[in-house]
Order: sequence, then C-alpha cells, then structure tokens
Amino acid sequence: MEPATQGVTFGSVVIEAILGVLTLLIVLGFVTYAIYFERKVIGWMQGRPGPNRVGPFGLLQTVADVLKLLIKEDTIPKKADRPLFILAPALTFVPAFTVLATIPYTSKWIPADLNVGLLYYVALSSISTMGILLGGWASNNKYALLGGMRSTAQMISYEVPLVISVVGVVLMSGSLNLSTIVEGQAGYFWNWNFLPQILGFGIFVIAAVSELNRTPFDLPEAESELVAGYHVEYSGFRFAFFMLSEYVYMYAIAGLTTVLFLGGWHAPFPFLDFIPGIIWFVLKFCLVIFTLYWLRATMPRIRIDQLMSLGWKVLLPLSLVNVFITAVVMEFMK
Amino acid sequence: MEFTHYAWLIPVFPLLAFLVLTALGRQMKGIATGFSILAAAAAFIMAVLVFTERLGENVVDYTWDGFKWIGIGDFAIQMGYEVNNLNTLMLVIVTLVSLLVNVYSLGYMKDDERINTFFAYVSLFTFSMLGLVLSINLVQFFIFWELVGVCSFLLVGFWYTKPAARAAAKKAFIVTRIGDVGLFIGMLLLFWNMPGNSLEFSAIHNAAHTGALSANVITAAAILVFIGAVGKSGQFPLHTWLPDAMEGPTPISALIHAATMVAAGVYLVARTFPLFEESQAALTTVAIVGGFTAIFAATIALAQNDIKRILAYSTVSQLGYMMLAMGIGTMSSYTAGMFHLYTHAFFKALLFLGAGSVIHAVNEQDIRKMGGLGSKMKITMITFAIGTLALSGIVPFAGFWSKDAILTEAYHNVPVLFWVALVAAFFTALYMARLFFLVFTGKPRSDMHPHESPAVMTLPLLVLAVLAIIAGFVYFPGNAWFGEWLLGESPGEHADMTVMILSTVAGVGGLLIGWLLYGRRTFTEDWVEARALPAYQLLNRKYYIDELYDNGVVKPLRGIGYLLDWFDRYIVDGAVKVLSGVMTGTGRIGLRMQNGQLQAYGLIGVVGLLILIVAVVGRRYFHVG
Amino acid sequence: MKGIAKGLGVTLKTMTQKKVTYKYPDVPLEMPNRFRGVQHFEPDKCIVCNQCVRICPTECITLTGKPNPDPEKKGKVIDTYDINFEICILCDLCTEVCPTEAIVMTNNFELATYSRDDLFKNMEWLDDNNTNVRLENSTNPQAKKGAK
Amino acid sequence: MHAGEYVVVLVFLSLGIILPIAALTLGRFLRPTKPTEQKQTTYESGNEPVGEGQVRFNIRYYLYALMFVVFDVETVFLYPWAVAYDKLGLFALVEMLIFVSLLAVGLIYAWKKKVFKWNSI
Amino acid sequence: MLDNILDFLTSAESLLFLVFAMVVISGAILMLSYTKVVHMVVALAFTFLGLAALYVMLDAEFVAFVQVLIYAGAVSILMIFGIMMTRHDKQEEEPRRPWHNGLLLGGSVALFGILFFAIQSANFESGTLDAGVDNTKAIGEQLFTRHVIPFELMSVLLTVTFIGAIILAKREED
Amino acid sequence: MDNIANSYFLLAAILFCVGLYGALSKRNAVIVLLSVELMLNAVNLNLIAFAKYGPVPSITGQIFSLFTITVAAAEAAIGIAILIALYRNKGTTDVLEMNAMKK
Amino acid sequence: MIRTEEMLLNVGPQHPSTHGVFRVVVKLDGEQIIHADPVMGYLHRGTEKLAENLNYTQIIPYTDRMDYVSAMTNNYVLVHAVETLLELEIPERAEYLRLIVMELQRVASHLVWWGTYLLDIGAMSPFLYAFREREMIIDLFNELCGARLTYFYMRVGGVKWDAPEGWIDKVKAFVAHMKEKLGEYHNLVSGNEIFLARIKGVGRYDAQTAIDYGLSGANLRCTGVDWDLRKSQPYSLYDRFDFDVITRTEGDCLARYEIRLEEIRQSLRILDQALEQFPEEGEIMGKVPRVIRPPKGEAYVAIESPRGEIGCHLVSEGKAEPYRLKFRRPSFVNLQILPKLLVGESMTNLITILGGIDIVVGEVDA
Repeated sequence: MEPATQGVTFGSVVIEAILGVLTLLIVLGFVTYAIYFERKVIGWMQGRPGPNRVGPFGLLQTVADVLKLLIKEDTIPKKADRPLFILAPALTFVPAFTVLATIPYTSKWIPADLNVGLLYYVALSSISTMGILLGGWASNNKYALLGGMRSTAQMISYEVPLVISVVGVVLMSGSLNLSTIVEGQAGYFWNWNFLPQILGFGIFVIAAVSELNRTPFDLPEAESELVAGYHVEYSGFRFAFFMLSEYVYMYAIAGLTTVLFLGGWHAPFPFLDFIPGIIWFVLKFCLVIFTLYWLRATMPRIRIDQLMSLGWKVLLPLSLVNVFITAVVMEFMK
Repeated sequence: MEFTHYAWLIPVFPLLAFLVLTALGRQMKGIATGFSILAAAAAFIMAVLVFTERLGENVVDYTWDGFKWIGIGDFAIQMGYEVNNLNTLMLVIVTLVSLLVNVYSLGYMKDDERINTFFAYVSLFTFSMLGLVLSINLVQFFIFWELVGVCSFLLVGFWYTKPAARAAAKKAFIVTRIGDVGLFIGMLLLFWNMPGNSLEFSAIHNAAHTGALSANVITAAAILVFIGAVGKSGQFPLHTWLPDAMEGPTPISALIHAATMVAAGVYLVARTFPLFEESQAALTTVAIVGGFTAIFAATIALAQNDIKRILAYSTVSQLGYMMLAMGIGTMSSYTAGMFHLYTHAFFKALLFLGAGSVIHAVNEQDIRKMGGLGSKMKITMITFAIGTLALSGIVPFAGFWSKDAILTEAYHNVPVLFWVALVAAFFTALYMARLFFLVFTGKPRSDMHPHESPAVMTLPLLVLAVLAIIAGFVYFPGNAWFGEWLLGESPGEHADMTVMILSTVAGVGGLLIGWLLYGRRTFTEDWVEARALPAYQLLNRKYYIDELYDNGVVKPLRGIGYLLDWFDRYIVDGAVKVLSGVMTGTGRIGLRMQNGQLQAYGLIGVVGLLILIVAVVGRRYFHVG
Repeated sequence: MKGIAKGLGVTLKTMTQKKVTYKYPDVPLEMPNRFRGVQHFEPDKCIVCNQCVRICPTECITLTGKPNPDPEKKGKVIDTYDINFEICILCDLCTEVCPTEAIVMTNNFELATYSRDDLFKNMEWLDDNNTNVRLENSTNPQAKKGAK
Repeated sequence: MHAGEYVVVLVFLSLGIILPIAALTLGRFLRPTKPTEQKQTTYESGNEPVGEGQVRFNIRYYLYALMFVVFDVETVFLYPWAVAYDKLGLFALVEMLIFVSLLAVGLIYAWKKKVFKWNSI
Repeated sequence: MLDNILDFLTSAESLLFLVFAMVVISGAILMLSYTKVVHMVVALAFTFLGLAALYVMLDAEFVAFVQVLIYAGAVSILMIFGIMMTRHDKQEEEPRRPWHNGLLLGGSVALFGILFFAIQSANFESGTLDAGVDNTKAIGEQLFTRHVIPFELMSVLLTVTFIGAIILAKREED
Repeated sequence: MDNIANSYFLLAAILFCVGLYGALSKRNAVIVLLSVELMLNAVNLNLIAFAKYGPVPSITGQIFSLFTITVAAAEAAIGIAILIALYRNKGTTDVLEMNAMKK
Repeated sequence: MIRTEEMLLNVGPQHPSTHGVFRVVVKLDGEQIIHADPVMGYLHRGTEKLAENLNYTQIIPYTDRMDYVSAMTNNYVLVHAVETLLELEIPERAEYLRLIVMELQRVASHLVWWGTYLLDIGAMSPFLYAFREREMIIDLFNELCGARLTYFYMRVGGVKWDAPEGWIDKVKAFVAHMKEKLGEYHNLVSGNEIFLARIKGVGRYDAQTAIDYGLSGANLRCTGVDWDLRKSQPYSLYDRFDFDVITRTEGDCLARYEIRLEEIRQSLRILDQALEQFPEEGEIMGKVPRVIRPPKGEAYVAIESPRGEIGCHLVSEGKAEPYRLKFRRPSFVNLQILPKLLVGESMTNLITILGGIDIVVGEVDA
C-alpha cells in the first residue's frame, strides 16, 4: 500500500524523463534564440541589424558564443572560496530549471500539474537568490560582494510584492494550481486576469522585471559601477550557468505571466478557438518577452535606493491593498 | 441591527487605543491622544446604542460565552460577555465619564511629558472596567477586577517621581489587595460549593434562590465577596487608600476614584445580590458597614483642608450610602443604591473635574490658601456649585432624588440607619459648603493668578453639570421608570414626604451653617477650632485610623519581625552556617558549572532530563515488571 | 509614466527604420578623397632630401640613402625607407613636405596585425601599397609650392 | 495524491542537476587550463586588490532580509486564505485585515525608522 | 530484521525516503563538521530542502513548499546576512572544552538511544490521512476557523519580531 | 506502513539530537542558532509525520507546523538581531564570551 | 566599532565607467563613499614637454590627441595662441571654416557625452543614437580633412583644406537633421522618470564653490553663472552670431545635462547663421612665413571648448620651437571638484557625478 506512488510505473517514469529532456531541450533552444532575438530586437531598435555573422542571419551566433564559453579557460581566483564558488552557479541554475516543471502550456500539456503550482514556483525561485549571494561571497571580490549583496537585497525586496500581487489572482480562482487558474480565465479576453487584476498585474510586471534583474532594474550587474556584479570572477561555463539561469527565469516569468494574467492558452475571443491553444500561448509568451526586450532598449537604470523605496514603499503597500480590494469586491459580488 | 450582540466591541475600542498608543505612542506625538478620545467616543456611542436598544419592550438579556478559556476534562471556564440592564447602565456611565475625562485630560495633562502613556493607561483602564462590567462569571470578573486595580496603581503612581505618589500607589494596591483576598476566598468557596463548580453570575443567581447552597455557605460567601467590595469601594476599615490615592492626576481621581472603579465594589454587590438577599447576616453587615462609613467619612471630610481629600472622603461617604442601600436588602433599596451610584458618578466626577480645574488654575490644593476664585473662574464656579447642590441633596438636583430614595428605604426598613444617614447628609452639605465658600468666595488668601481653564476642560464640566441637574428625573416620586427598567418589575413606593422634608432640612441646614461659617464669616474658623479643638483634631487626623493601623498592625508585626529576625539571625543562621559550610564546599564544585554560559546550562538540562527519563521510565520496567 | 511611454515610442519607431550601420568587412568602406591612410612610397621619385624625416612629429620615419648607382647622376638614391606604424600618427606632414610626391597618402587604413613587429613597414611594403592612392595631394596649398 | 506530478518534478530536478555537472565535465576536456598567478587574482579594476574581499557588511542588508522573512511568512498565511476565501467569507476577511494591518504597523515603523533610506544606516 | 530491511528497500517510496533522509542527515552532520560558517549555512539549507521533499512524501505539499520558501529561501539568506554583518575570523578553533563536549556527545547519543527505543517500542495505530484533493484549501479552511487565535497571535509575534529586530539592530543610529 | 512511519520519527530524532549537540557544543552563535533551527525542523517533521501516520490523522499537524515555521523564522530574525547587537558591544560571536548571566 | 568596516575599493583604471583609464580610490562604508581619491596620469604623454622640441606645425597633431573628443577646438586654441603672438591676419573664409568645424565639433562632443552618460546610467540605446548622429559629423570632417578623429585641420594662419564641393550643403542638411533628432533625444530620455530620479539633485554645488574650484563650461553654467567665452571674450567670429548662453541655477547633474543638450541647439543656431554667411570665395591661408618664429614674448588665449575654458599659454624665445607651452585643460580643472562631490554619496552616484562632469582622460592627463 503506497499511496504516494500510486499510478507510477517504471514506464511512466521513463516517459516523464523523456518529456523532461524534451523540455530541457526546448528551454535550451529557447535560451539560445531568446538571446539571439534579444540582440536582434535591441539592435533593430538602435538602428543596427544585430548579430548577422555566424550562420544565416546570424542564427548561430549564440551557439558560437556558448561553444566559445565551453572551450574558454575556467579560472577560479586563488582567494575564492572554492567549493562555494563551484556550487553557486549550480545552485542558481537548478531551481531555475526545476521551476519550469509546473508551467502549463495547454490544457493537455502540463508537465507537472501541481496543486500548489504557484507556491512551488515562488518557493523554488527564492533558492536562486542564495546562489547569487553565495556566488558574490565566494568570489572574494569587492565588486562581486557588493553586486551579490545588492542583487540579493533587490531580489528579496521584490519577491515580496511579486508574491503578494498574485494573491489577487489566487483569490479569484481559489486555487494555487496553475492550470485551474488558466481555466478560470476562459472566454473573452476581458476575462483574463490582467483586466480585473490590473493593479496586481502592474505590480507583478514591475516586480517580475526586477526579479529578472533586467533593465531598468539591472542593478546587480550594473556594469557601469559594479562592472558585472556578482559574476565578475566567473568565466567560461560557470558564467554561462548564471547567464543561463537568468534566461531560464525569463522563460519562466514570461510563462507565468501568460498563465496568471494573460489567459494562458485561451484565445482572446471564443470564436478563435479553432487555433490551437499552444499557438496562443506562444504568442502571448512572445509578447511578454518582446516587452522585456523593448524595455531594455529604452530604459536607463534605476538607482538602488530608489529601487528599494519603490519596492517597499509603493509596491508592497499597493499589493496588499490590491489583495483587500479584490477580497472586498469578491465579497460584494457574492 | 442587534447592537447588543456587538457589545463586545465596546471594550475592544479602548483596548485597541491602548495597543496603538503603547506600540506607537512615541512616534505620533500629536495625534496619539486623539486615538484614545476616538476610542472612548466610539465606545460611548456603542454603549448608547446598546442602551437605547435595551429601552425597548421585551428585551432579553444576551449572553455569549463562546470562548473557552480553560478546559480541564469536563470542566470548562468560559469567557464571554453578558448584556443586561444593570451592566448596560454601567456601560453608559463608564464610557461617558471616560470620554469626558479623556477630553478633559487633553487640557489638564497638556504639558505632561508622558501624556501618551497617560492616555494609554486611561484606555487600558476603560477597557478593563468595561470588561469587568461585561463579565459573565466571577473568574473573568476577577481578572478585570485585578486589571482595574493595576490601572489604578499605575495611574495613582503616574507621577512616580513624587515620593508621595509612589507611596500612595503602593498603599492603594496593597490595601485593596486585602479586600481581594477576601473576594478570592469567596470565589473559592463558591467554586467548591456551587453545583457544577460554576462561577457564572447567572448560576450563582439561580443557586442562591433555589437553595442549592447551604445558608452558611451563602453567608460566608456573601461576606467574603463583600470584603472584596469593601476594599475596592474604600469602605471602613479599608478606606484609607482612597484619600491617599488623590496623589494621582485629578482626571484619574474623577474617573477611577469617584465614578467607576470604586463603584465596582457596589456593582459587585449588586451583581451578586441574590447571595445577599438570602443571608440576613450578610445584609446587616453590609448595611452597618455602609452606614458607618457614610457618617464616619463625612465627619472626616469636615476637617480636611486638601480640596481633593475632602472630595475623596465625600466619595467614601457616598459609597457608604450605596452600601447602606444595598444592605437594606429590598428590591427598591437595591434600586435606590444603583440609582445613587448612577447619579453620584456624574456629580462626583463633576466635582473632581471642577477641583481639577481649580488646581490647574492655581497650582494649589490647600483650600485655606484659596479664596475668591469665583470671579475669575465663572464656569468652574457655577458647575461646581451645581455639583455641590447635587451632592448636598437639594431639590431638584440629581443627588436629591437618589439620596432621598435611599433615605426613604432606610426610614421604612431600618430607622436607625435612616438617622445615621440623615446626619451624614447634614455633614455632607456642611463640608461641601465649607469647601465651596472657602474656594470660590471671599478674598484670595495667598498670592495666585487664577484663570479660567481651556474649553476642553470646561466642556466636560458643562456636560456633567447638565447631567447633575437632570439625571435624577428618571426616578422620582411619580416616576418609577428607572426602577422598573432596572428590575424589570415595579420597585414599589419609593418616596416619602417626611423623608423629603427631613433630608431637605438637613441639606439646606448644612449649607446654611456652612455659609454662615465660611461664606459670611459670621463665625470664623478659629472660633470653631477654639471651641471644638479636640473634635477638630480628631477629625483632621481622620480618627487616627492611619496611626491606629500603623501602631496596631504594622508596628506589632514589625516587632514580631524583629523577634523573628533575631531568632533567625542567631539560632537558625547558626545552624545554617554549619550546613552552609558543608554546602559551600559542594557549591564550589557546582560553581564551575555556573559559568554564565547557556550551553553549559543546556548541557546540565539535558543530563538532568536523561536522568529523569531513566528514573521514571526505568522504574516502570524494572520495578513494576 | 508619460516620459517612459514616450521613450518606448521612440525605440519602437526606430525599430522599423533603416539600419544605419556599415556592413564593413563585407562592404569595404569608401573613404573620401582627402582621407589620410597608410602611405605609399615610390622609391624612384625619392631624392633623399630627408625633409619627411625632419618634419615628422613622432620621428617614425627612418631612411638611408646610398650613392646613385648610376654614376652619371649626382646625389643619392634611396636605400632603405621605413615607417614605424606603431608611432606614426598619419598626420600627413611628410606628404606635405615631400617635394617630389614620392610619399603620398592612400585611402587604405587597415593595419591590424597580431604582432607589433609587423607594424614596422619597410620600403617594399610601402611601395606595394599602391592602391587607392590619394588624388588630392595637389590641392595641398603648402605642397603646391614645392611640387614639380 | 498527485504522485505522478512529483515524479515529473523529480525528473526536472535531476536533469537540472545533471546538466551543470555534464556541461562542466565536458568542458573540462575541451578547455585549456593554464593558470598563472596573474589570472588567479581577483579583479579590481586592474589594480592589485587592496584589503579584504569579504568585509563585514552593512546592517541595512540584514534589515531587508528581516523584512523579507516577515513578509514571506505573511505570504504563507495569505495563500491558504486566498485559496479558501470563497468558503470563508467576511469573517476571514476581517481576520486577515487584522493580521495584515498589524504587519503594516511594523512596516510603518520601519518606514519611520528610515530603514528604507539607503543612506540612513 | 533483515527481511524487514529488504521489504523496506523494495518499495520506491522507501528508496526515495532513504535518499532524502541521507540528504537531510548529511546536511546536518556536515553543518557540524564544516569549519567555515557560510558552508555550514549552505549545508543546513540542503537539510531544509531534503526535509521539504520528505514533506511532499508525507502528503503535505503546501507545508513542503512553505518550508522551501521560508527556510531555504528566507531564513538561510537571513543567516548568511547575519554572518556577513559580523566577523568570523576566528573560525571554529580547537574546542576548549573537552569535558563539556564529551559529556554532551554522550548525552545526545543517550537521548537518541532513548528516543529510538521509545519509537521502536511504541505502537502507533496508524490511520492514514486522506488529505483531500487540495490540501491548501483544507489548511485555509481550518486555519481561519479553528485556529484563528493562534493565527492572529502569529501576526502579533511577527510584528514584535519586526519592530524588535529593527530596534536591536539599528540602535546605533540615534 | 509502520515501518516507514517509524523511519520518519527516527529521522526526526536523529535531527533533534544532532541539533541539540550543535546547539550546546558550537561556539559560534550563528551556528547555535542554526542548530536550534534544526531542532525546530525535527519537531516539524514529527508534526507532519503524525499528521499522516499518527493515531488521529488530521491536517491540524500541518497547520501546527506552519505555526512552528513562523515561530522559527521569528526566532532566527530576532536571534540574528541580538547577535548583531551583541557583536556590536563585544566584537565577537563566540558564545563563550556571552556570559553576562554569570554576574 | 559599530560601523561597517571601511572598504577600500579601486574604481578604475580598468573600469567600464571611468571613461578611459582614470582611477578613483574610494573608501566605502557599505555603499556610501566616505573618502574619494582620484588618481590620474595613466594617459600622460607629456605633451607640453614634447612641444618644447617641436616646431609649431608639429605641435598641432599633438593637440588633436589631448581632448580627442574635441580635436578641433584644441587645434584652434594652439593656432590662435601662435597667431596672437604673430599678430597674424586670418582670411575670413578660413575663419568661417574654423568656426563651422568648431561648432560641429561641439555638437559631436556633446553627443558623445550624452551617449556615454546615458550608458553610464544604464540606457543603451541613446549611446547608439548619439553615435549615429556623430557619425554624420565625423563623415563631414573626414570629407573635409581626411581624418575621423584626429583632424589636424587648422594651421597657423588658416586651415589646411578648403571646403570640398557641396560640403556646405551637406552641413546644412546635417543641421536640419540634427534639429529633428534632438527632439527625439528629448522624447527618449529627458522625460523619463527613472532618468530624472537618477540625476536630479545629484552632485549639487553652488556658484561660489564652482568659481572657487575654477570650474568652467557646463559645470559652471549649471550654477547660474553666465560665463561663456564665446560671449564674454569673443574670439574668432563669434561676435557676429546670435546665440544664447544656457544657464541653470540648480547646480546638479540634471542641470548639466540640460545645458549640454541645449548647447547642441545653440550650436546648431550658430551653424545656421555661419553657413548662411559663409563667403563664396576667398583664401584659406594667411600670409605665414615658411618657418614660424613668433617674436619673443608670451601669449595666453582661452576659448570655450565643449568641456569649458581651454587655454593656451605660449612663451616664445623667438625660436621655431616654443620655450614653454602650457594648456589649461578644462577636464583637468573640472575634475578637481570630484572628491568633494563624492563624499557621502553612493557608489551609484559616483558614476552619475563623474559622468556629469564630462571629462576626457586624454585631456586630464595630457
């Protein structure tokens, strides 16, 4: 009698494993081309063509970059705390990747349909923060330390509004299960959460951009002051893993935004349902990603004290207010 | 909307204010007091709403006891609240006086450094008092009872830099504790004897009437409970703390030591009245103590010079009246007692606040050094005069009707007490006249620059003055509404022309003599003192009660203490020293463990735990098996 | 928020506009006529007057002459002519003073090498560097005086 | 329970762990290793590093971490509340309001104490 | 005995349990044996994560991820920050207290022995929890009805922690 | 099922004892705090294991563990704050130096 | 004891935001700077000493390399000094050409500043936009004098090249284009709330401090001091044109930012007028002796470079080489206020302030 493993056979595990590898490949492909498109889009926005040297239209640029990182000498400073230095990138990457297990792409294709999907996301992503902190600490470099501390302070400060801003969504759908949340947004596009939860959506987007350490919140690696922040001392593939986790998180956040606020795989109008859900998902997903690039092309960087003030003095109270507005409205609608 | 069901909100408001003030008081200097006032106002409004609701026809008492505080097996002590006409009345009184005192303190305490603390304490007190009023059982009642005691302690000692205030606070705390011991023993007695160990008021009510308790138990319990009331209400012989408590800020004297907390003793008697009803002995005790206190305190008041002390003794005396009324033991005397509590709250609070206004103006408490303040402080004088008239029992002020009700009951049931009370009434009028005329008329007797108090202080005075005038009209000959409402039945005839005339004569006579002595100065003070020096001395020194206690109780105890000390020092210590020599040797080893490090202590704890487990569990295995 | 929105508008608009960057290695850069590129040196024209060496502010030119192999002619002919492009600042002064236009500027500018030593160019190299020779040397007002 | 779902999580977790190990192991065979003294110093804008790299840090950061912990715990209670809200109704709303306002008091206190001012500490 | 162990090892759940228990225990032991403070925190973080996995196996999904969120995410960072705020030059040196530590080791082992004995000899009638589909919802319903008072007390505790810690840590500014 | 239930309890016991040993032997206050956290976690594990395998399986165990987690978080926060305050006064985090109770 | 221990941090010379090889040693308390020590000289080439062994024509290319972002004005200040000593008459066409290139150079220089400053602040696009427009100016210069950065265009007595065919029209077209782009710049950056929050009130000082430290250029005008050598000591042909001296009173980085952007507009105004007045025909070289030997004596001239007052003090012994040549380099002078501004600021503001001063390390170190 083993309730916890009911319905799990060796075969199913193998299938899941294959699915997992598939997702891994998709994610790696995504990261490769997300970087490519980021450079392309930003290039276009700056009147440049973007990468165009390696492969047709520069399509293999990122591949070349990764290969270059792979064969690059990996230097660990003498003064560094070696075990932590080695552990930190992995500690950042593993949760980043594991988080992806819970994102539902369509009503059928849900790698892991967890009851506490949202919490799962939130909880695991908070581990990465520690990886970054340890990376900064282990480098035994002042820039890295400053960057790591800053990064951590920023990420923990924005995790709070991020996490609370989605409470509104949870209230409306009554579940932490991501697919249930998507199901609750069926119908026309005004049923998608971003309209009824406009305040929460705004907070979520701002906090998410900050969690991703992307412009205008890219302070941790503010190259103009901290050179590269917590990964100053990292080179080669260890650096690549920090980079990789950043993009994996971008993937995850874009997916999460789509799921929580943009109706997941639902079409904006029911009569468009004949188009498969995955297409809608990808479209919305790309929209989010594009917005991130667009912001990066436009924004200057915010200052650390302003960043903190924004997080704690504006976003946090607002997100709490949002929760109660939602609750009160729900109480009245009953 | 059933406001009654939300009566629990009434104490919650001041509690919140207390929490906010305690937590953030220092941060929000300017607005902190606002919280307290707001809370008091909210509580008052809520109380009035409940009150109006209870005015309607066919209201039933509402009890909620959903909170289980202690559960031991089948036995449970529930917490909750109860709303009936008696405590609704108290709610209104407490919240109203509290609100007014809050407002008043805004002016009175304006320059005090710790004003936020003060308001926090006041809020805490208000909460406790309201909690006390709403209690459903003796345990809960006792908790709040102690809580108000603590507040009283804190507030009396508010200016803790003054040695007198410190001493007074301690005295107040310790003397009332003596009464509390009585109450606690009474509770235990009831707990053992009540069916189902219940301490609910309603259960006590039923048990007393159905005879579930034996007569002796009832008498003992009633008297023990009464001892508690004596302590709280400053009845003889535990009255000494109350005048001393005047070291606290004046608004506190008005709130705690005139209107609310001291009345809690009376309320306690009223709440457990069924017990008393069943025991004539207890009733008699109550009546005698009450009557004696009434005249006893009134006479002391005659010879006091501190404005607040006079009022304090007056309070003691009036509380004696209420006890007296309770002690008579009929339904209408019960009503009369509560009625007096209700009117007294207003006019005594008024008098205290008026006195506060005077003190605020001249920074002086000795009435001999005052005089002629009336021209400078019109509002204070007029309102004080109204209070004086009400306290002296002059028609048609509130005090007249309530005092008259008591006198009538006494006249009809226990004539001796009637005469005692009447004399007390005369003295009351006399000392009030003395107070009034010395303070407000004549010429200033010392160098001072009085000024009228600010509006926040005079406003409560005006409100209370109006109440001191009209509050009596709910229960006067031809209108027994108050009694009917309180009892749910007609209290019967409660007016007697003879009594009215007699009491009026006593009142007016007292005032007149007072006026002659101190107002017109037909006779001077010296003249009186010259003629009745011993009496004056006796009264001025409060019948030497404090000295008596000091010599009769404290000193003998101390003597025993010295004896024991000697015994201890030479006989016991001698033995101990031998032992300790041995122990020190052992201790030196132990001392090394006592190294101030938690980890070492923790280790010792672990080892101890292991030994204990082995000892306890091991026995089971090796012995029993 | 208005300022941010405006900024977003600008970047979005630029996205659709024509790209302005050069496709440099694929499409060679056309330099204007007056461009001061790497020098071209024609040993035949040189009269070993040493003016270029003297005028050079960085002293990057070294030359040696030898007696004219043709005994009929007087004077010297150039033997070695080296320019050290590590320090040459392409200031054009040498071509300005050259009376015979033996040294002229070209439009070539690609000098990148893997080693600093390769930047030391000798006469042969400079002679071979004969493409894109600057046309406008003659418009040089100072050079005019001494020219031809 | 959804055991199957957690198997997926486990698979993802293992893949996530395997990938870095595999990549770094692979890299070990591909990349050169020519450490020199210079390479192994830490970067400090082209200077010899001065002083200690792991210095004791400002208390400000601790305060942020503290607030993070407090509000994270709040979230822990917010989530079940939000999930069960439609079954709980007004009473739960009031409860949560009290809960949150108490924490808000703390937040305001921190605000007044200038914890958020970056240069205050 | 051996059969028991074999039985135990055959089920997948037990295997998983073993794996995670190993993570948990090695994290704890490593915490005690490392010399650098930061390493200890990291080791403990792994213990926390392993425990979270065990919670999942115990059908306590919600608590499991709360564990990750609070312990692995927040408390560990708090601890690391605490380390960075203070100086730890003197790494754990030679224990100066051989008696203390020896006795303590004995005590701990003895305590474990007693607990082991107690657990082995206790007879739990094991019911099994039917946690329902969504245990978050169940927790929510219970938490806000039956356990309201502790819940509200938590807010008081947190607020006091909040304010108290600020006062303690920030004292020098005044 | 007893087998696996007991394993959980045993694991908790091990954790508790390790935590106890750490809390009482380590000289660095941070580690002492960590060890206390470990002990609290052992308690949590027990709570949750009992919630599933106990005599009266109920979700209450999980709710209690939530409270424990909260308390533990508060303990860590205050612990570190006290540590910082102590460090400020004494310049060390060695618990052997923290013996003000001796006086 | 209570404080965080101080941390000594080298910012630069190998740092992305010190605009070259400049170094500041900062003492940090947390992220707050309690002391800052600029260290310079990484790019020192001894220009002034070298000049003592070079003749006047040879010195000119060296001036190109001082402030390499604004070579034209550097050229001018040297030739202007020599011409002053020689009391030389400059043909009008040459003077117009000089003025046009100097104003174009000012626009280019401010564009570089704008782009890199925004890059310091974290915005990437403005840098590329600014360089897009600057590229046009460089192309114009390239066409005019055959170089893209180190122009070596001016000579004692005139300029080396006359304007090529159609060049003036191209400049006109550029001026029109630039005016339009300037509006775009404002749209992109100037209204951005994050940007404003970043630089408003940062690095503030008052007029007296600015004067005491000898600041010039936008760094001085941001405090409300109306001092622009083009107006106050007109040289070249500046008295012929109508333009405003932009001042602000706030004295912070935002004021400097606004001034520099506004100065682009003013330069375009001057260019408009100069291009209109540009003489059709004329000499581009004055009557200069073959070997320039200024008479014995000394001269100090100062002009308004994009970074402020650049001065040239020339002492001649009557030889072909100067006896002593001294440049007053505005970047160097303006930098002196940096340690004062940095105390109490955060690391982030270090970049903002340093960027706002607008230094060119080549000029600082010379």
